[in-house]
Amino acid sequence: MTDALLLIAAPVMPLLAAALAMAAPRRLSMLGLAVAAAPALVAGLTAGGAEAELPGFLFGAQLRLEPDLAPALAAIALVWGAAALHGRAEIADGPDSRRYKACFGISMAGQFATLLARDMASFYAGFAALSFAAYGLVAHKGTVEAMRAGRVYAVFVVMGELALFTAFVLIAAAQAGLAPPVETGVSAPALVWWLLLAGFGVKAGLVPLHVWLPLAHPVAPVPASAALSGATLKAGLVGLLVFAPPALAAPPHYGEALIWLGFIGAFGAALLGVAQRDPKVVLAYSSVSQMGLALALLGAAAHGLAEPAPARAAVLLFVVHHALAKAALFLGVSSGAPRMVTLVGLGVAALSLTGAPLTLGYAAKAAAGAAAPVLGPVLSVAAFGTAALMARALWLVVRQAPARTSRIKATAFGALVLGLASAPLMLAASVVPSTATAAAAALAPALAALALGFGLSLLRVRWPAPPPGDLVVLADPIGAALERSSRFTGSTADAPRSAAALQDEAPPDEGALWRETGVAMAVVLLAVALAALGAATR
Amino acid sequence: MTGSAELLPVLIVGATLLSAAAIFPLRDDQVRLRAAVCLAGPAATLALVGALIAGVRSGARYEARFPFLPGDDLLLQADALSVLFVALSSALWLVTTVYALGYMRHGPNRSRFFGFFALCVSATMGVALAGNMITFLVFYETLTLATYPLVVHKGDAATLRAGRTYLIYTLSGGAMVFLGTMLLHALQGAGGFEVGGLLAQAETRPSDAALRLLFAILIAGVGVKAALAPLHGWLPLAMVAPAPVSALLHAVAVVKAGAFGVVRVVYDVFGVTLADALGVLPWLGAAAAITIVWGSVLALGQDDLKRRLAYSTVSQVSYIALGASLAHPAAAVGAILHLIHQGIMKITLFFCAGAFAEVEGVKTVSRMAGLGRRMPWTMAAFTVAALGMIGVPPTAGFVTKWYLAIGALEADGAWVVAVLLISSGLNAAYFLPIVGAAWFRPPPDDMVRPEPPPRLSVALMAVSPVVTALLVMAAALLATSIFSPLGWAQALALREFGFER
Amino acid sequence: MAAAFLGGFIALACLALFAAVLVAPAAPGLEAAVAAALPETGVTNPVTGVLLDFRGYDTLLEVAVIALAVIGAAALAPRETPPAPLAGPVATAAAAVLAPAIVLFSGYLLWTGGARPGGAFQAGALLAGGLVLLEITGSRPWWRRGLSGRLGAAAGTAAFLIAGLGVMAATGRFLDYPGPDWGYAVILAIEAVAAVSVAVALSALFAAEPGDGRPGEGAP
Amino acid sequence: MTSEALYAAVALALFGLGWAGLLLKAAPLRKLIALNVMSLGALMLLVAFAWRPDAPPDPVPHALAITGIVVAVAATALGLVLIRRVRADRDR
Amino acid sequence: MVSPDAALAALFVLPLTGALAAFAAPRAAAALAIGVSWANAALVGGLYGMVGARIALGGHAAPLGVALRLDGLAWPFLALAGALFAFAASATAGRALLAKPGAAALWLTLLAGLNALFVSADAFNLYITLEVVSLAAVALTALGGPAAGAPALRYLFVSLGGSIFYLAGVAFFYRATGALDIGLIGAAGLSGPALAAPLALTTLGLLLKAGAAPFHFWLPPAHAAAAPAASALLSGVVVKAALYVLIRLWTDAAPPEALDAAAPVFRVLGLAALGVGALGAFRATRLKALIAFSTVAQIGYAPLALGFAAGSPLAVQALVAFMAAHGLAKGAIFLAADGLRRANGHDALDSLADPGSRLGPTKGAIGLGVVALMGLPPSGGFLAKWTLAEAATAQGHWWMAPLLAGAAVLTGVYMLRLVSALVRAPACADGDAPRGWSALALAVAAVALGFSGPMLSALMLAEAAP
Repeated sequence: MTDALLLIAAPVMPLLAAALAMAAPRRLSMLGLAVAAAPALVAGLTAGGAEAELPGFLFGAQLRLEPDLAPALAAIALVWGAAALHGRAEIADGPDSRRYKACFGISMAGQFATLLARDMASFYAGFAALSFAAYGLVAHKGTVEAMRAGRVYAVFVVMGELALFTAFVLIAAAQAGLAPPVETGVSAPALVWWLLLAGFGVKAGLVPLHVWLPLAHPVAPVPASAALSGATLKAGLVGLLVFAPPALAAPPHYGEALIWLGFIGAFGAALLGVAQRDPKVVLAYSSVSQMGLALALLGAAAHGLAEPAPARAAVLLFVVHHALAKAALFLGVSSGAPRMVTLVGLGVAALSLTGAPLTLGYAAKAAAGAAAPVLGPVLSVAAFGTAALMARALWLVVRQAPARTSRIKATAFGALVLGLASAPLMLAASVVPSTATAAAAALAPALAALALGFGLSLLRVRWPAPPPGDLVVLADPIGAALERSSRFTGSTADAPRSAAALQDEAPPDEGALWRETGVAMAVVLLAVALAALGAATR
Repeated sequence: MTGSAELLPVLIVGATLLSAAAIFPLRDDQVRLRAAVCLAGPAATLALVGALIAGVRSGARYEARFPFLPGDDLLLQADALSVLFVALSSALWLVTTVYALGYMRHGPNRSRFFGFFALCVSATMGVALAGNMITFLVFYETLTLATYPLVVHKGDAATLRAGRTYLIYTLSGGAMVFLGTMLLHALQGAGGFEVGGLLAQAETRPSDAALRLLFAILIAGVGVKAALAPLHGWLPLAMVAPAPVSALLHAVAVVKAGAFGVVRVVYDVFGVTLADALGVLPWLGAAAAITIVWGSVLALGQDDLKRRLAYSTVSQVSYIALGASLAHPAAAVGAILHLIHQGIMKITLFFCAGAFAEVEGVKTVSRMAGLGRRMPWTMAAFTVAALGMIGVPPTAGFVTKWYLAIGALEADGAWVVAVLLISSGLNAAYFLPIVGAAWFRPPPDDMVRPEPPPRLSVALMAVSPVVTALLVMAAALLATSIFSPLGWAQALALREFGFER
Repeated sequence: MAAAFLGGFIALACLALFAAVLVAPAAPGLEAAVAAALPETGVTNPVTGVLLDFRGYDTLLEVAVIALAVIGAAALAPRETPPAPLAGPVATAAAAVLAPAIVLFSGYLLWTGGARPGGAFQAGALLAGGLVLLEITGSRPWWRRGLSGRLGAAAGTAAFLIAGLGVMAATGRFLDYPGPDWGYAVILAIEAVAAVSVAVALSALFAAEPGDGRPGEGAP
Repeated sequence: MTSEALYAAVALALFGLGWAGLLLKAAPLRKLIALNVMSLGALMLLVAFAWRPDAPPDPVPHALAITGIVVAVAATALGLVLIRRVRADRDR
Repeated sequence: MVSPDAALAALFVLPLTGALAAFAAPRAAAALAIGVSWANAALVGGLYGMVGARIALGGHAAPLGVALRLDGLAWPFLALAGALFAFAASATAGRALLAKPGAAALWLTLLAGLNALFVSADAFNLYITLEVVSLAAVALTALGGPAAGAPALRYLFVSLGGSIFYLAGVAFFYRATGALDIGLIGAAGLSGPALAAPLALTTLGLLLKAGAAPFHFWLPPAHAAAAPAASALLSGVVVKAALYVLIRLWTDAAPPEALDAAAPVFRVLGLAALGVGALGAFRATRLKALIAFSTVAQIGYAPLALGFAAGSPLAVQALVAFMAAHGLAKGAIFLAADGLRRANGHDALDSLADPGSRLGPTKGAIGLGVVALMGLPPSGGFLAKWTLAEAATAQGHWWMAPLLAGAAVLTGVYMLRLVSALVRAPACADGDAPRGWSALALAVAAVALGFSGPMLSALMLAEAAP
């Protein structure tokens, strides 16, 4: 029974914390948000497989924690908790802080709801809450870039929401029930798959839909971007797993498309990211690249190049790893800990991302390779890209002015790094490379990146930095034009009626009136007489 | 005449009439007394409505018949659909009165305002409880008259011109309904609203052409008030009225009466099976779809907040007509639900618009930046309602759009889903920038603020939108509980409209 | 041009009416019925019988119309200085001789109404002529000024009403005289009062002074 | 041509003349006189219809005529007062 | 309890005696007028039980004597007159008029004439009562002030002309049927020229006196120039007297085929009136001119309804409802307009403003009056419009229902010029303008008339019986 309560508490606690944030003073409310992540964390660790029923909510909500999703929930909860903790120091106390905390709490609740919900309505509710509330995190600073990023983010979110709404309606109409396909096993019509891909692709940073990500993450305050990059991206992946599971027959070309988009994402993002000047932009592009890999894995499974079950397990492992590592990296940007400790932490996270042995990253990469052997070479090449990004990011963070030390931020950063380190033990994933060559292969990218980075910085080569958000730059002129065209004022106020001149009725010519009446008399007399005469003949 | 239990519908209409009569003679400066009377009216009505709901749930049939015209009687009858609308009206009347007491602090003719306010609601109750087309026509026209003085409350040249247009539209609408009723009476003789449609179950029926003509006339008549596409011109102009009136007009009374009329005509006069057979429903659906898109597109271009909300209403109300035009239980549920949900959402938006104008002097969208900081609670309510209009899940709007979409798909009207999407997208396009600017942008520096109203009226004007916003959330969160409109609408769809699930 | 058209049309209409008179059959009138019912009335002149008995109600309204005219004239007449009276020997001599003759002859007319043409209105008209003669020759019209003038004008109608109600007390029907001898008496009484009243009324209408005849007071 | 037809012809002629005078004459006094002529025409019509070929005439139309005359007199009197009133108002 | 003879006789004896007394004693005239008006209203109320009574005055049966008849068609008109006279007399405007010398006597004579007219069943007697009504009405109009002389004179000429035409018509009727009682004339079953001549003459005369469409030029100036209480009576019931006689003639005296044949003429006249009245109302710049032109329009409903009376008795019932609703509503609006004019100090229509909160009843009266005029449910006008539409549709005339609906909207639009004055800001300061309680009472009665459908049809059946 307590598990069911725990499950319900997971999404509800953050909401309460958000409400508390509206009222309580700054100090207390941020801690409240951090504590709010606890039930989800505990549930993730202990309550795998638990179920809960909320008949009243929306169309009757059913919550269930899939056993293999539990570690993902735990990791994401840890990320949200750490971000909240970090936020207590990072977010300046101002009129907007209350708004930030409310958005933070609602997003956290939305995220947990998407992980737990087993009926489309509440899943969609959680997903929408997560998407719309996250706007508050992106546009928090209120600077021009923040508002622009926010606007782009909002447009994509709305598109995503509409796509998901249509998909869910189609599914519900097709199977006359609210349970997701993963349970009913009924494969939805082809259109649904593409809509789901679009809807979740926006959230997961699938290539053409990723443009908002490099714009949004950097402008958000550090804890917010940690949460955004670490946790919210995963909602897209989990969504695809639940609603477009590899086990079901995908429509033709769906798998291939996913693979190719994944690859483009993985390599393109790496190329674009390396030249950036802001460490958070680099990390953002790293996220796009990593998500590209995961999506490619899903595509492979859908395309039949990989077994559904191991692919699913590999993706979930990837989710856990990327959440912890990426969040740690983002918090590291202003970790508040002494320089050396930050560097060590960042190093661990970076190595893990590149898949170095003894790290969770290695385990994830190995699982992916095992699930889809054909992806092996791609993964290793991608690892080089990631390594380059990591080197660039670390380099930028080191050259950055040292941030004020703050114990709370340090503890938050430390918690994440510890979590990352201890995860393989918890998950009993094999992190020790079986053969020497595998170990060498795992280490090679890191070493090569270090050498390349060191060499480039010596030669003072300035790579031209493309504007962050690349494709969206093209979209701006269209957006502005649309804005102007809708400015036509549709008001339909008619011209005021000219006030009737107030002249007295001109006294009508008396004689004329009498003559008119005379004519009228003639006509009426004749008409009535003829009618009466006519009546006789009827 | 009628048994004692059957008098409940008459009592409801009577209670509202009585409160109107009590308010009119009050002088403008008797503020406290008028406030008491103003609140007593809706409270009493709510109690009566509660009793009515309990009665109808336990299956009692209320019917009060009065001889009126040779061959036709005034029939007040409480079936499930009317109780739903009566509940909405009386609840929102109470909230709007609280708001109006805060809003109408000074200025002449306040007793007249509240008097006609109550009269307007009693006409709406009448429309809801009408048992046949004659009674519907009587209260439909009374509604027009009761709302005219509210629309022209300010009395200057602009409002009088707007009032003139408003009357020309609604009177012509009333004339069409009169024609329709006359035609129905000529073709079918006296007959009330029947479960499953009066005409569907009549043994002898006139030719299809006559029925199509009748349908067109009746729909045109109620379409004026329901602001269907070509007939919606009056609605944005009626924005000259004070905020509580626009709230009442758009959320509770006039527009809903039109939409309620559409539902009555389609389901109770014709019966959805007959209407489908006649092939008139696609036309209604097309008109509704055009209105939805056209209303939203126009709303995009409006800088004046209330005018933008007005066009949004034009678009949103046609959802009901759209739902009614899809001969399918889920769509029917969606239509009836939207009758309620659009009411609570739109009333919240208008409350907020009125509060912004009164407290902060902000009337246009371009000056709404930074409002979130200065009026957080009102802006929060506005945001919830705006999200509801877009159809974001945890709000009432989502529930309606969900059912409408499912109904459309199962009635193989896929294009309807497309319309819903376009409309949601457009809603987002004209609501989200407002919410974004209000929360995330600093207020414009050249703010000229009117002298702040007394604390009590600011509080009253803040409480009402928050309450209705909570209703918006509750309608979704507690959707499946017995008291929610959804449960009620589902039972209605099955029992009242003769759908076999 | 319109005048010519109108004239032509009116001529045409009158011709058409004349044609109707020629073509349409005439139904027998009520002369037989009147002759049959005349003995009940107590008068021998059928016209008086019709006027005062069978259609007495019409005559009541008729006298009321005259009273109405006097009321209207009193209310509406503009304030003007009355014309100077005719002076000179011929006028005074004529008045002196004619006045008594007029009064005598109108009395005869009234009396003979029952049997030969005559009656209240003819007598009243003649008497009115006499009164006008007196007034224009300078004597003070006391009979049409002040209360007496108003009472005089109203007397005719009042007499009819009183008679009608009185008779109704007896026969239960308005203006239904009980039997010939009572009928004759009542008719004669009514006729007498009516004659005087008509005389006063017509003379008031001739002078048409505002208010109730007192100079210096009346309609604005 | 029975005497009824003769009387009727004269009556209708008078009626027509009065009617034309009413419509065409502008001055109020002339209109009033025209009205009188017209009413005399109508009354004479009544008298004409009272004619009986070989019996004393029908007394009822005669009585009606007398009543008609009295009513016409009253109306004319009121008309004259009104004309004087209008002239007085115009002069003031 | 009271014999029909006494009751019906009292209808004209009471007001006539009051008139004479008022003329004789000018100081007590006003109070007498108000008292008698209310007594008459009570008397008419009592008479409801006696509908169907028929008495022979002077004790002689129909052809010889004059008969009075109270039937379903007559009672509503009596009630309308009674109500209007009672409320108009007690209104402030009424008391102001009755204070003028001679006004009270004219007021009561007019009432006596109307009562006598509505119950008379004799064609010639109708001529005399029409005369009494017209002369009294002309005199009352002339009392409306210095500018009222000319319109009153024109009203007199038209009215006298009408009466003489009617008299000529009666002469022809007598020649053709040998009887003056309307029932007997009907029983004679005239046809051909014997029917055409009298019908044409009488109809023309009555249309002139009623101010129906082509002959309406005298009505707006007269009703506008008269004092408010007088114009309430003129528009409310005096105009209806001639229409009432028209109905009597065409339903009782003329054979049904004649009415059927003449139906198109009446429909055209009705539509013409609606059009002309609306045109005048749109062009009017004075307050009372607008209301008077609306009377011209509303009178059109009588010939319009008569145009369908041949087909179904329902049309006559609709006609009566139209006349009653219009009478009450127009009386209310004229009385209330006086308050509106006094509060604003002028009567230029498009710049009249809200007369202030003290004049709530006046605003209510104008509002409800316009509702009844437009025929919006649940008013009497609606009952009439519905019944007429039903009767016309039953006879296959589909175009009537849309036409009536259109006419209602048209009325609404031109009356809106008056209604919008009630809400136009800034409001006038509270002066001594009359509050308009009696106007409100009349307006409420006009609206309540909507529920009188069953009562009216019961009356009509009683009318058909004897």
